[in-house]
Amino acid sequence: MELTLEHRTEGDTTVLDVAGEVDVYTAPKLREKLVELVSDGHYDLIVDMTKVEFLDSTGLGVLVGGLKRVRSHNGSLELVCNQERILKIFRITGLTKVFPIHDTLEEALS
Amino acid sequence: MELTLEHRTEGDTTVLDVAGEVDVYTAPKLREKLVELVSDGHYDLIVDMTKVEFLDSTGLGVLVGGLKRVRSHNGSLELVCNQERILKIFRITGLTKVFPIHDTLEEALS
Amino acid sequence: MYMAELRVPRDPMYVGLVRLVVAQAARLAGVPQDRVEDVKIAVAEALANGSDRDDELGASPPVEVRFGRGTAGFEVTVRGLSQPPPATADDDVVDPAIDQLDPKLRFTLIEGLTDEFSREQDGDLMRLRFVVGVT
Amino acid sequence: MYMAELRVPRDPMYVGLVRLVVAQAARLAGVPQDRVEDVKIAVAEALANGSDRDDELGASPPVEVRFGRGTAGFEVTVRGLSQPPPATADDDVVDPAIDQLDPKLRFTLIEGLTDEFSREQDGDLMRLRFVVGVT
Ligand SMILES: Nc1ncnc2c1ncn2[C@@H]1O[C@H](COP(=O)(O)OP(=O)(O)O)[C@@H](O)[C@H]1O
Ligand SMILES: Nc1ncnc2c1ncn2[C@@H]1O[C@H](COP(=O)(O)OP(=O)(O)O)[C@@H](O)[C@H]1O
Repeated sequence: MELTLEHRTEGDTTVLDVAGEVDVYTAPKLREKLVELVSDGHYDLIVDMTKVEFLDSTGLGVLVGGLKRVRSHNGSLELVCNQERILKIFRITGLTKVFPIHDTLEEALS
Repeated sequence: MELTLEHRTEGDTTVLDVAGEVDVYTAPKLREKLVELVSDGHYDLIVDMTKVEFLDSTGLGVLVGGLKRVRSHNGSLELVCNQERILKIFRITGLTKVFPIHDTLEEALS
Repeated sequence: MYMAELRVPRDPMYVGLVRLVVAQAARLAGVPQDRVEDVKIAVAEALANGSDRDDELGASPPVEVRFGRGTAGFEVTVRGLSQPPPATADDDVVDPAIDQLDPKLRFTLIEGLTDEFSREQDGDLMRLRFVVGVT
Repeated sequence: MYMAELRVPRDPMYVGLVRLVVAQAARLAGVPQDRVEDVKIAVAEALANGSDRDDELGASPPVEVRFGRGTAGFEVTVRGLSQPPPATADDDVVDPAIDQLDPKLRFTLIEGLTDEFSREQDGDLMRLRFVVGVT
Protein backbone atom coordinates (compact mmCIF):
# COMPACT_ATOMS: atom_id res chain seq x y z
CA MET A 1 0.00 0.00 0.00
CA GLU A 2 1.54 3.23 -1.15
CA LEU A 3 0.42 6.79 -0.46
CA THR A 4 -2.29 8.48 -2.52
CA LEU A 5 -3.19 12.16 -2.28
CA GLU A 6 -6.21 13.93 -3.77
CA HIS A 7 -7.52 17.40 -3.11
CA ARG A 8 -10.73 19.28 -3.83
CA THR A 9 -12.19 22.58 -2.73
CA GLU A 10 -15.31 22.89 -0.60
CA GLY A 11 -16.22 26.59 -0.46
CA ASP A 12 -13.20 28.44 0.96
CA THR A 13 -11.67 25.25 2.30
CA THR A 14 -9.41 22.76 0.55
CA VAL A 15 -9.81 19.13 1.55
CA LEU A 16 -6.78 16.88 1.09
CA ASP A 17 -7.61 13.16 1.15
CA VAL A 18 -4.67 11.11 2.33
CA ALA A 19 -4.84 7.33 1.89
CA GLY A 20 -2.25 4.66 2.58
CA GLU A 21 1.01 4.79 4.50
CA VAL A 22 2.78 7.97 5.54
CA ASP A 23 6.29 6.98 6.57
CA VAL A 24 9.87 8.06 6.05
CA TYR A 25 9.70 6.77 2.46
CA THR A 26 6.40 8.37 1.38
CA ALA A 27 6.29 11.50 3.58
CA PRO A 28 8.23 13.63 1.02
CA LYS A 29 5.28 13.18 -1.34
CA LEU A 30 2.87 14.54 1.29
CA ARG A 31 5.25 17.43 2.02
CA GLU A 32 5.43 18.36 -1.68
CA LYS A 33 1.66 18.27 -1.93
CA LEU A 34 1.22 20.59 1.05
CA VAL A 35 3.90 22.98 -0.25
CA GLU A 36 2.20 22.99 -3.65
CA LEU A 37 -1.26 23.66 -2.18
CA VAL A 38 0.02 26.57 -0.08
CA SER A 39 1.96 28.09 -2.96
CA ASP A 40 -1.20 27.84 -5.09
CA GLY A 41 -2.99 29.94 -2.48
CA HIS A 42 -4.84 27.23 -0.54
CA TYR A 43 -4.44 28.51 3.02
CA ASP A 44 -7.39 26.80 4.74
CA LEU A 45 -6.76 23.09 4.68
CA ILE A 46 -8.52 20.06 6.02
CA VAL A 47 -6.37 16.94 5.87
CA ASP A 48 -8.69 13.93 5.84
CA MET A 49 -6.77 11.01 7.31
CA THR A 50 -9.71 8.58 7.48
CA LYS A 51 -7.98 6.26 5.00
CA VAL A 52 -4.49 6.51 6.46
CA GLU A 53 -3.19 3.04 7.32
CA PHE A 54 0.07 4.05 8.91
CA LEU A 55 1.53 7.29 10.26
CA ASP A 56 4.76 7.82 12.15
CA SER A 57 6.65 10.84 13.47
CA THR A 58 8.00 11.66 10.02
CA GLY A 59 4.39 12.11 8.91
CA LEU A 60 3.64 14.17 12.02
CA GLY A 61 6.60 16.40 11.15
CA VAL A 62 5.21 17.01 7.68
CA LEU A 63 1.80 17.94 9.09
CA VAL A 64 3.42 20.33 11.56
CA GLY A 65 5.37 21.83 8.64
CA GLY A 66 2.10 22.28 6.74
CA LEU A 67 0.56 23.98 9.75
CA LYS A 68 3.46 26.42 9.95
CA ARG A 69 3.12 27.25 6.26
CA VAL A 70 -0.62 27.99 6.33
CA ARG A 71 -0.25 29.97 9.56
CA SER A 72 2.33 32.23 7.93
CA HIS A 73 -0.57 33.14 5.61
CA ASN A 74 -3.05 33.41 8.49
CA GLY A 75 -4.56 30.15 7.32
CA SER A 76 -5.53 26.97 9.14
CA LEU A 77 -4.89 23.24 9.00
CA GLU A 78 -7.38 20.88 10.63
CA LEU A 79 -7.45 17.12 10.63
CA VAL A 80 -10.10 14.44 10.23
CA CYS A 81 -9.20 11.24 12.03
CA ASN A 82 -11.27 8.68 13.89
CA GLN A 83 -8.79 5.83 14.12
CA GLU A 84 -7.66 5.19 17.66
CA ARG A 85 -4.23 3.85 16.64
CA ILE A 86 -3.48 7.13 14.86
CA LEU A 87 -5.07 9.45 17.43
CA LYS A 88 -2.84 7.73 19.98
CA ILE A 89 0.35 9.00 18.38
CA PHE A 90 -1.02 12.56 18.29
CA ARG A 91 -1.76 12.22 21.98
CA ILE A 92 1.62 10.74 22.95
CA THR A 93 3.48 13.51 21.11
CA GLY A 94 1.22 16.25 22.48
CA LEU A 95 0.05 17.26 19.02
CA THR A 96 -3.65 16.99 19.93
CA LYS A 97 -3.04 20.43 21.44
CA VAL A 98 -1.60 21.75 18.19
CA PHE A 99 -4.10 20.42 15.64
CA PRO A 100 -7.89 20.65 15.73
CA ILE A 101 -8.89 17.01 15.14
CA HIS A 102 -12.41 16.05 13.98
CA ASP A 103 -14.14 12.70 13.84
CA THR A 104 -15.75 13.30 10.47
CA LEU A 105 -15.26 15.57 7.48
CA GLU A 106 -18.77 17.01 8.01
CA GLU A 107 -17.79 18.13 11.49
CA ALA A 108 -14.56 19.67 10.18
CA LEU A 109 -16.40 21.59 7.46
CA SER A 110 -19.10 22.98 9.73
CA MET B 1 -3.39 -16.81 5.92
CA GLU B 2 -3.34 -20.22 7.48
CA LEU B 3 -4.64 -23.51 6.13
CA THR B 4 -8.28 -24.55 6.42
CA LEU B 5 -9.63 -27.99 5.55
CA GLU B 6 -13.25 -29.04 5.16
CA HIS B 7 -14.67 -32.22 3.73
CA ARG B 8 -18.09 -33.41 2.61
CA THR B 9 -19.40 -36.42 0.72
CA GLU B 10 -20.97 -36.24 -2.72
CA GLY B 11 -22.39 -39.70 -3.51
CA ASP B 12 -19.47 -42.15 -3.29
CA THR B 13 -16.91 -39.41 -3.47
CA THR B 14 -15.42 -37.31 -0.69
CA VAL B 15 -14.55 -33.73 -1.52
CA LEU B 16 -11.82 -32.09 0.54
CA ASP B 17 -11.76 -28.28 0.28
CA VAL B 18 -8.31 -26.90 0.89
CA ALA B 19 -7.94 -23.14 1.41
CA GLY B 20 -4.89 -21.07 2.28
CA GLU B 21 -1.22 -21.92 2.29
CA VAL B 22 0.19 -25.44 2.13
CA ASP B 23 3.83 -25.18 3.08
CA VAL B 24 6.37 -26.91 5.28
CA TYR B 25 4.63 -25.44 8.34
CA THR B 26 1.01 -26.30 7.51
CA ALA B 27 1.45 -29.47 5.40
CA PRO B 28 1.35 -31.81 8.43
CA LYS B 29 -2.24 -30.66 8.99
CA LEU B 30 -3.17 -31.68 5.44
CA ARG B 31 -1.35 -35.00 5.86
CA GLU B 32 -3.28 -35.76 9.06
CA LYS B 33 -6.55 -34.93 7.37
CA LEU B 34 -5.84 -37.27 4.45
CA VAL B 35 -4.73 -40.07 6.79
CA GLU B 36 -7.90 -39.58 8.84
CA LEU B 37 -10.17 -39.64 5.78
CA VAL B 38 -8.59 -42.84 4.45
CA SER B 39 -8.71 -44.58 7.81
CA ASP B 40 -12.41 -43.59 8.04
CA GLY B 41 -12.98 -45.43 4.76
CA HIS B 42 -13.01 -42.51 2.32
CA TYR B 43 -11.11 -44.02 -0.61
CA ASP B 44 -12.33 -41.86 -3.49
CA LEU B 45 -11.15 -38.35 -2.89
CA ILE B 46 -11.35 -35.10 -4.77
CA VAL B 47 -9.03 -32.47 -3.35
CA ASP B 48 -10.41 -29.07 -4.34
CA MET B 49 -7.49 -26.65 -4.45
CA THR B 50 -9.38 -23.71 -5.94
CA LYS B 51 -8.77 -21.65 -2.81
CA VAL B 52 -5.15 -22.65 -2.28
CA GLU B 53 -2.96 -19.54 -2.16
CA PHE B 54 0.39 -21.24 -1.93
CA LEU B 55 1.69 -24.76 -2.53
CA ASP B 56 5.26 -26.00 -2.53
CA SER B 57 6.93 -29.40 -2.88
CA THR B 58 6.13 -30.28 0.72
CA GLY B 59 2.46 -29.98 -0.20
CA LEU B 60 3.02 -32.01 -3.36
CA GLY B 61 4.63 -34.71 -1.24
CA VAL B 62 1.58 -34.88 1.01
CA LEU B 63 -0.74 -35.19 -2.01
CA VAL B 64 1.43 -37.99 -3.43
CA GLY B 65 1.27 -39.69 -0.03
CA GLY B 66 -2.52 -39.40 -0.09
CA LEU B 67 -2.60 -40.91 -3.56
CA LYS B 68 -0.53 -43.88 -2.38
CA ARG B 69 -2.87 -44.41 0.55
CA VAL B 70 -6.10 -44.43 -1.44
CA ARG B 71 -4.53 -46.62 -4.15
CA SER B 72 -3.64 -49.24 -1.57
CA HIS B 73 -7.44 -49.49 -1.11
CA ASN B 74 -8.09 -49.39 -4.87
CA GLY B 75 -9.31 -45.83 -4.45
CA SER B 76 -8.58 -42.61 -6.32
CA LEU B 77 -7.40 -39.08 -5.65
CA GLU B 78 -8.19 -36.37 -8.17
CA LEU B 79 -7.53 -32.68 -8.00
CA VAL B 80 -9.45 -29.52 -8.85
CA CYS B 81 -7.15 -26.65 -9.74
CA ASN B 82 -7.44 -23.84 -12.27
CA GLN B 83 -4.68 -21.54 -11.03
CA GLU B 84 -1.82 -21.30 -13.46
CA ARG B 85 0.78 -20.60 -10.76
CA ILE B 86 -0.12 -23.87 -9.03
CA LEU B 87 -0.58 -25.96 -12.18
CA LYS B 88 2.91 -24.84 -13.13
CA ILE B 89 4.52 -26.62 -10.21
CA PHE B 90 2.65 -29.84 -11.03
CA ARG B 91 3.98 -29.55 -14.56
CA ILE B 92 7.58 -28.80 -13.58
CA THR B 93 7.67 -31.79 -11.22
CA GLY B 94 5.96 -34.10 -13.71
CA LEU B 95 3.02 -34.70 -11.39
CA THR B 96 0.44 -33.75 -14.03
CA LYS B 97 1.06 -37.31 -15.24
CA VAL B 98 0.33 -38.73 -11.79
CA PHE B 99 -2.80 -36.81 -10.79
CA PRO B 100 -5.96 -36.29 -12.80
CA ILE B 101 -6.42 -32.52 -12.59
CA HIS B 102 -9.75 -30.83 -13.33
CA ASP B 103 -10.64 -27.19 -13.93
CA THR B 104 -13.83 -27.32 -11.89
CA LEU B 105 -15.39 -29.48 -9.20
CA GLU B 106 -18.33 -30.24 -11.54
CA GLU B 107 -15.94 -31.71 -14.09
CA ALA B 108 -14.20 -33.78 -11.40
CA LEU B 109 -17.50 -35.16 -10.11
CA SER B 110 -18.88 -36.13 -13.53
CA MET C 1 14.28 -17.67 22.94
CA TYR C 2 14.23 -17.64 19.17
CA MET C 3 15.45 -14.45 17.55
CA ALA C 4 15.44 -13.57 13.89
CA GLU C 5 17.80 -11.00 12.50
CA LEU C 6 17.30 -8.68 9.56
CA ARG C 7 20.00 -6.45 8.13
CA VAL C 8 19.03 -3.83 5.56
CA PRO C 9 20.75 -0.90 3.91
CA ARG C 10 20.06 2.43 5.58
CA ASP C 11 17.53 3.54 2.99
CA PRO C 12 13.93 4.69 3.54
CA MET C 13 12.93 2.23 0.82
CA TYR C 14 13.49 -0.65 3.22
CA VAL C 15 11.55 0.74 6.15
CA GLY C 16 8.21 -0.63 4.95
CA LEU C 17 9.78 -4.05 4.47
CA VAL C 18 11.17 -4.11 8.00
CA ARG C 19 7.83 -2.99 9.40
CA LEU C 20 6.09 -5.76 7.52
CA VAL C 21 8.38 -8.53 8.64
CA VAL C 22 8.57 -7.46 12.28
CA ALA C 23 4.77 -7.03 12.42
CA GLN C 24 4.28 -10.51 11.02
CA ALA C 25 6.78 -11.97 13.49
CA ALA C 26 4.93 -10.16 16.30
CA ARG C 27 1.65 -11.75 15.20
CA LEU C 28 3.30 -15.19 15.11
CA ALA C 29 4.68 -14.55 18.59
CA GLY C 30 1.18 -13.90 19.93
CA VAL C 31 1.12 -10.10 20.08
CA PRO C 32 -2.55 -9.00 19.83
CA GLN C 33 -3.43 -7.07 16.65
CA ASP C 34 -3.80 -3.62 18.27
CA ARG C 35 -0.36 -3.99 19.85
CA VAL C 36 1.04 -5.13 16.49
CA GLU C 37 0.13 -1.63 15.27
CA ASP C 38 2.17 -0.22 18.15
CA VAL C 39 5.10 -2.45 17.19
CA LYS C 40 4.92 -1.17 13.61
CA ILE C 41 5.16 2.46 14.68
CA ALA C 42 7.87 1.75 17.25
CA VAL C 43 9.94 -0.04 14.59
CA ALA C 44 9.46 2.85 12.17
CA GLU C 45 10.61 5.33 14.82
CA ALA C 46 13.62 3.24 15.72
CA LEU C 47 14.62 3.00 12.06
CA ALA C 48 14.04 6.72 11.49
CA ASN C 49 16.48 7.45 14.29
CA GLY C 50 19.54 8.78 12.54
CA SER C 51 17.72 9.19 9.23
CA ASP C 52 18.32 12.94 9.41
CA ARG C 53 22.07 12.47 9.18
CA ASP C 54 23.50 13.60 5.89
CA ASP C 55 26.01 10.76 5.55
CA GLU C 56 26.17 9.18 2.15
CA LEU C 57 23.67 6.32 2.24
CA GLY C 58 26.06 3.89 0.59
CA ALA C 59 28.77 4.63 3.12
CA SER C 60 26.54 3.92 6.14
CA PRO C 61 26.64 0.64 7.97
CA PRO C 62 23.46 -1.41 7.50
CA VAL C 63 20.72 -1.24 10.10
CA GLU C 64 20.44 -4.42 12.16
CA VAL C 65 17.10 -5.52 13.54
CA ARG C 66 16.80 -8.47 15.92
CA PHE C 67 13.32 -9.61 16.89
CA GLY C 68 11.46 -12.50 18.38
CA ARG C 69 9.78 -13.82 21.44
CA GLY C 70 11.93 -13.25 24.50
CA THR C 71 11.29 -13.82 28.18
CA ALA C 72 9.56 -10.46 28.65
CA GLY C 73 7.41 -10.61 25.50
CA PHE C 74 8.06 -9.76 21.89
CA GLU C 75 11.45 -8.07 21.80
CA VAL C 76 12.92 -5.84 19.11
CA THR C 77 16.43 -4.40 19.01
CA VAL C 78 17.44 -1.93 16.32
CA ARG C 79 21.09 -1.01 15.90
CA GLY C 80 22.06 1.75 13.50
CA LEU C 81 23.45 5.23 13.17
CA SER C 82 22.31 7.54 15.92
CA GLN C 83 20.93 10.96 15.33
CA PRO C 84 23.52 13.73 15.02
CA PRO C 85 24.29 15.76 18.14
CA PRO C 86 22.37 19.07 18.10
CA ALA C 87 24.64 21.56 16.29
CA THR C 88 23.72 24.37 18.66
CA ALA C 89 21.25 25.14 21.41
CA ASP C 90 19.59 27.75 19.20
CA ASP C 91 16.35 26.29 17.86
CA ASP C 92 16.23 28.73 14.97
CA VAL C 93 19.15 26.98 13.30
CA VAL C 94 16.82 24.11 12.33
CA ASP C 95 15.71 24.68 8.75
CA PRO C 96 11.91 24.96 8.93
CA ALA C 97 11.68 23.53 5.41
CA ILE C 98 12.78 20.18 6.78
CA ASP C 99 9.50 19.83 8.69
CA GLN C 100 10.97 17.67 11.36
CA LEU C 101 9.73 17.28 14.86
CA ASP C 102 12.21 17.26 17.67
CA PRO C 103 14.01 13.94 17.07
CA LYS C 104 13.57 13.14 20.76
CA LEU C 105 9.85 12.75 20.05
CA ARG C 106 10.76 9.46 18.39
CA PHE C 107 11.89 8.13 21.75
CA THR C 108 8.77 9.55 23.43
CA LEU C 109 6.67 7.67 20.89
CA ILE C 110 8.50 4.36 21.29
CA GLU C 111 8.27 4.71 25.05
CA GLY C 112 4.55 5.51 24.89
CA LEU C 113 3.74 2.61 22.58
CA THR C 114 5.74 -0.19 24.18
CA ASP C 115 5.97 -1.86 27.57
CA GLU C 116 9.72 -1.58 27.96
CA PHE C 117 12.16 0.71 26.19
CA SER C 118 15.88 1.36 26.51
CA ARG C 119 18.57 2.94 24.40
CA GLU C 120 22.31 2.76 24.45
CA GLN C 121 24.80 4.92 22.60
CA ASP C 122 27.83 3.13 21.23
CA GLY C 123 30.05 5.66 19.45
CA ASP C 124 28.31 6.63 16.25
CA LEU C 125 25.79 3.84 16.65
CA MET C 126 22.73 3.54 18.82
CA ARG C 127 20.98 0.43 20.04
CA LEU C 128 17.26 0.81 20.71
CA ARG C 129 15.44 -2.05 22.40
CA PHE C 130 11.76 -2.39 23.14
CA VAL C 131 9.37 -5.07 24.29
CA VAL C 132 5.63 -5.53 23.78
CA GLY C 133 3.75 -8.05 25.88
CA VAL C 134 2.22 -11.16 24.35
CA THR C 135 -1.02 -12.85 25.36
CA MET D 1 23.71 -3.45 -5.48
CA TYR D 2 21.68 -3.28 -2.29
CA MET D 3 21.28 -6.55 -0.45
CA ALA D 4 19.24 -7.23 2.63
CA GLU D 5 20.00 -10.14 4.88
CA LEU D 6 17.63 -12.15 7.02
CA ARG D 7 18.74 -14.77 9.51
CA VAL D 8 16.11 -17.01 11.07
CA PRO D 9 16.13 -20.14 13.20
CA ARG D 10 15.76 -23.34 11.22
CA ASP D 11 12.11 -23.80 12.10
CA PRO D 12 9.14 -24.26 9.73
CA MET D 13 7.40 -21.51 11.69
CA TYR D 14 9.66 -18.93 10.07
CA VAL D 15 9.25 -20.07 6.48
CA GLY D 16 6.12 -18.00 5.89
CA LEU D 17 7.84 -14.95 7.30
CA VAL D 18 10.82 -15.35 4.98
CA ARG D 19 8.52 -15.87 2.01
CA LEU D 20 6.63 -12.71 2.91
CA VAL D 21 9.67 -10.51 3.26
CA VAL D 22 11.47 -11.80 0.17
CA ALA D 23 8.29 -11.48 -1.91
CA GLN D 24 7.82 -7.89 -0.77
CA ALA D 25 11.46 -7.08 -1.53
CA ALA D 26 11.01 -8.65 -4.99
CA ARG D 27 8.00 -6.38 -5.63
CA LEU D 28 10.00 -3.34 -4.54
CA ALA D 29 12.82 -4.41 -6.85
CA GLY D 30 10.45 -4.44 -9.82
CA VAL D 31 9.73 -8.16 -10.19
CA PRO D 32 6.31 -8.51 -11.91
CA GLN D 33 3.58 -10.06 -9.75
CA ASP D 34 3.43 -13.46 -11.51
CA ARG D 35 7.18 -13.84 -11.09
CA VAL D 36 6.86 -12.83 -7.42
CA GLU D 37 4.79 -16.02 -7.04
CA ASP D 38 7.70 -17.95 -8.55
CA VAL D 39 10.10 -16.28 -6.11
CA LYS D 40 7.87 -17.31 -3.19
CA ILE D 41 7.92 -20.96 -4.20
CA ALA D 42 11.65 -20.93 -4.98
CA VAL D 43 12.34 -19.43 -1.54
CA ALA D 44 10.16 -22.05 0.14
CA GLU D 45 11.99 -24.84 -1.69
CA ALA D 46 15.40 -23.42 -0.81
CA LEU D 47 14.39 -23.19 2.85
CA ALA D 48 12.88 -26.70 2.83
CA ASN D 49 16.22 -28.03 1.64
CA GLY D 50 17.62 -29.82 4.63
CA SER D 51 14.34 -29.69 6.51
CA ASP D 52 14.16 -33.49 6.47
CA ARG D 53 17.28 -33.75 8.61
CA ASP D 54 16.55 -34.94 12.08
CA ASP D 55 19.06 -32.67 13.83
CA GLU D 56 17.79 -30.94 16.93
CA LEU D 57 16.30 -27.67 15.74
CA GLY D 58 17.95 -25.68 18.49
CA ALA D 59 21.37 -27.09 17.67
CA SER D 60 21.17 -26.11 13.99
CA PRO D 61 22.84 -23.01 12.63
CA PRO D 62 20.33 -20.37 11.52
CA VAL D 63 19.33 -20.11 7.89
CA GLU D 64 20.77 -17.07 6.16
CA VAL D 65 18.88 -15.41 3.34
CA ARG D 66 20.42 -12.58 1.29
CA PHE D 67 18.23 -10.84 -1.25
CA GLY D 68 17.99 -7.73 -3.33
CA ARG D 69 18.40 -6.26 -6.74
CA GLY D 70 21.65 -7.38 -8.30
CA THR D 71 23.11 -6.93 -11.75
CA ALA D 72 21.26 -9.91 -13.23
CA GLY D 73 17.88 -9.16 -11.61
CA PHE D 74 16.40 -9.93 -8.22
CA GLU D 75 18.87 -12.25 -6.51
CA VAL D 76 18.29 -14.57 -3.56
CA THR D 77 20.89 -16.66 -1.77
CA VAL D 78 19.88 -19.15 0.92
CA ARG D 79 22.55 -20.72 3.08
CA GLY D 80 21.61 -23.48 5.48
CA LEU D 81 21.92 -27.14 6.29
CA SER D 82 21.91 -29.34 3.22
CA GLN D 83 19.75 -32.39 2.84
CA PRO D 84 21.17 -35.60 4.26
CA PRO D 85 22.96 -37.94 1.87
CA PRO D 86 20.64 -40.81 0.78
CA ALA D 87 21.10 -43.59 3.34
CA THR D 88 20.97 -46.30 0.69
CA ALA D 89 20.13 -46.73 -2.98
CA ASP D 90 17.14 -48.86 -2.06
CA ASP D 91 13.99 -46.76 -2.49
CA ASP D 92 11.93 -48.99 -0.21
CA VAL D 93 13.89 -47.78 2.78
CA VAL D 94 12.06 -44.45 2.59
CA ASP D 95 9.21 -44.53 5.06
CA PRO D 96 6.08 -44.02 2.97
CA ALA D 97 4.45 -42.32 5.97
CA ILE D 98 6.78 -39.39 5.49
CA ASP D 99 5.09 -38.50 2.19
CA GLN D 100 8.11 -36.84 0.77
CA LEU D 101 8.97 -36.41 -2.84
CA ASP D 102 12.46 -37.01 -4.00
CA PRO D 103 14.31 -34.08 -2.38
CA LYS D 104 16.00 -33.40 -5.71
CA LEU D 105 12.60 -32.24 -6.99
CA ARG D 106 13.15 -29.12 -4.92
CA PHE D 107 16.07 -28.21 -7.13
CA THR D 108 14.03 -29.07 -10.25
CA LEU D 109 11.36 -26.68 -9.05
CA ILE D 110 13.74 -23.82 -8.27
CA GLU D 111 15.39 -24.32 -11.63
CA GLY D 112 12.05 -24.36 -13.44
CA LEU D 113 10.75 -21.25 -11.70
CA THR D 114 13.78 -18.98 -11.90
CA ASP D 115 16.05 -17.57 -14.61
CA GLU D 116 19.33 -18.60 -13.02
CA PHE D 117 20.01 -21.23 -10.38
CA SER D 118 23.15 -22.59 -8.80
CA ARG D 119 24.03 -24.55 -5.71
CA GLU D 120 27.20 -25.11 -3.83
CA GLN D 121 27.92 -27.62 -1.11
CA ASP D 122 30.11 -26.41 1.73
CA GLY D 123 30.58 -29.22 4.24
CA ASP D 124 27.27 -29.63 6.04
CA LEU D 125 25.93 -26.43 4.56
CA MET D 126 24.52 -25.66 1.16
CA ARG D 127 24.30 -22.34 -0.60
CA LEU D 128 21.45 -22.02 -3.10
CA ARG D 129 21.36 -18.95 -5.31
CA PHE D 130 18.71 -17.94 -7.81
CA VAL D 131 17.83 -14.91 -9.88
CA VAL D 132 14.52 -13.70 -11.32
CA GLY D 133 14.51 -10.98 -13.95
CA VAL D 134 13.03 -7.56 -13.25
CA THR D 135 11.19 -5.36 -15.70
N1 LIG E 1 4.16 18.17 20.89
C1 LIG E 1 4.79 18.85 19.94
N2 LIG E 1 5.63 18.17 19.16
C2 LIG E 1 6.29 18.79 18.20
N3 LIG E 1 6.19 20.07 17.90
C3 LIG E 1 5.35 20.78 18.65
C4 LIG E 1 4.60 20.22 19.69
N4 LIG E 1 3.85 21.18 20.25
C5 LIG E 1 4.12 22.28 19.57
N5 LIG E 1 5.03 22.05 18.60
C6 LIG E 1 5.62 23.00 17.67
O1 LIG E 1 5.28 24.31 18.00
C7 LIG E 1 4.66 24.94 16.89
C8 LIG E 1 3.60 25.85 17.40
O2 LIG E 1 2.77 25.10 18.24
P1 LIG E 1 1.39 25.69 18.74
O3 LIG E 1 1.13 25.20 20.13
O4 LIG E 1 0.33 25.39 17.73
O5 LIG E 1 1.74 27.23 18.63
P2 LIG E 1 1.53 28.40 19.65
O6 LIG E 1 1.98 27.89 20.99
O7 LIG E 1 2.45 29.43 19.04
O8 LIG E 1 0.08 28.71 19.56
C9 LIG E 1 4.11 23.86 16.04
O9 LIG E 1 4.04 24.24 14.71
C10 LIG E 1 5.13 22.77 16.29
O10 LIG E 1 6.23 22.96 15.45
N1 LIG F 1 7.20 -36.53 -10.93
C1 LIG F 1 7.10 -37.26 -9.83
N2 LIG F 1 7.53 -36.73 -8.67
C2 LIG F 1 7.47 -37.42 -7.56
N3 LIG F 1 6.99 -38.63 -7.43
C3 LIG F 1 6.53 -39.19 -8.54
C4 LIG F 1 6.54 -38.54 -9.79
N4 LIG F 1 6.01 -39.38 -10.70
C5 LIG F 1 5.68 -40.46 -10.04
N5 LIG F 1 5.98 -40.37 -8.74
C6 LIG F 1 5.80 -41.38 -7.70
O1 LIG F 1 5.42 -42.60 -8.25
C7 LIG F 1 4.20 -43.05 -7.69
C8 LIG F 1 3.40 -43.73 -8.71
O2 LIG F 1 3.28 -42.85 -9.81
P1 LIG F 1 2.29 -43.17 -10.99
O3 LIG F 1 2.88 -42.72 -12.28
O4 LIG F 1 0.93 -42.62 -10.66
O5 LIG F 1 2.19 -44.74 -10.81
P2 LIG F 1 2.29 -45.91 -11.85
O6 LIG F 1 3.45 -45.60 -12.76
O7 LIG F 1 2.51 -47.08 -10.91
O8 LIG F 1 0.94 -45.88 -12.51
C9 LIG F 1 3.53 -41.83 -7.15
O9 LIG F 1 2.74 -42.12 -6.04
C10 LIG F 1 4.72 -41.00 -6.76
O10 LIG F 1 5.18 -41.35 -5.48
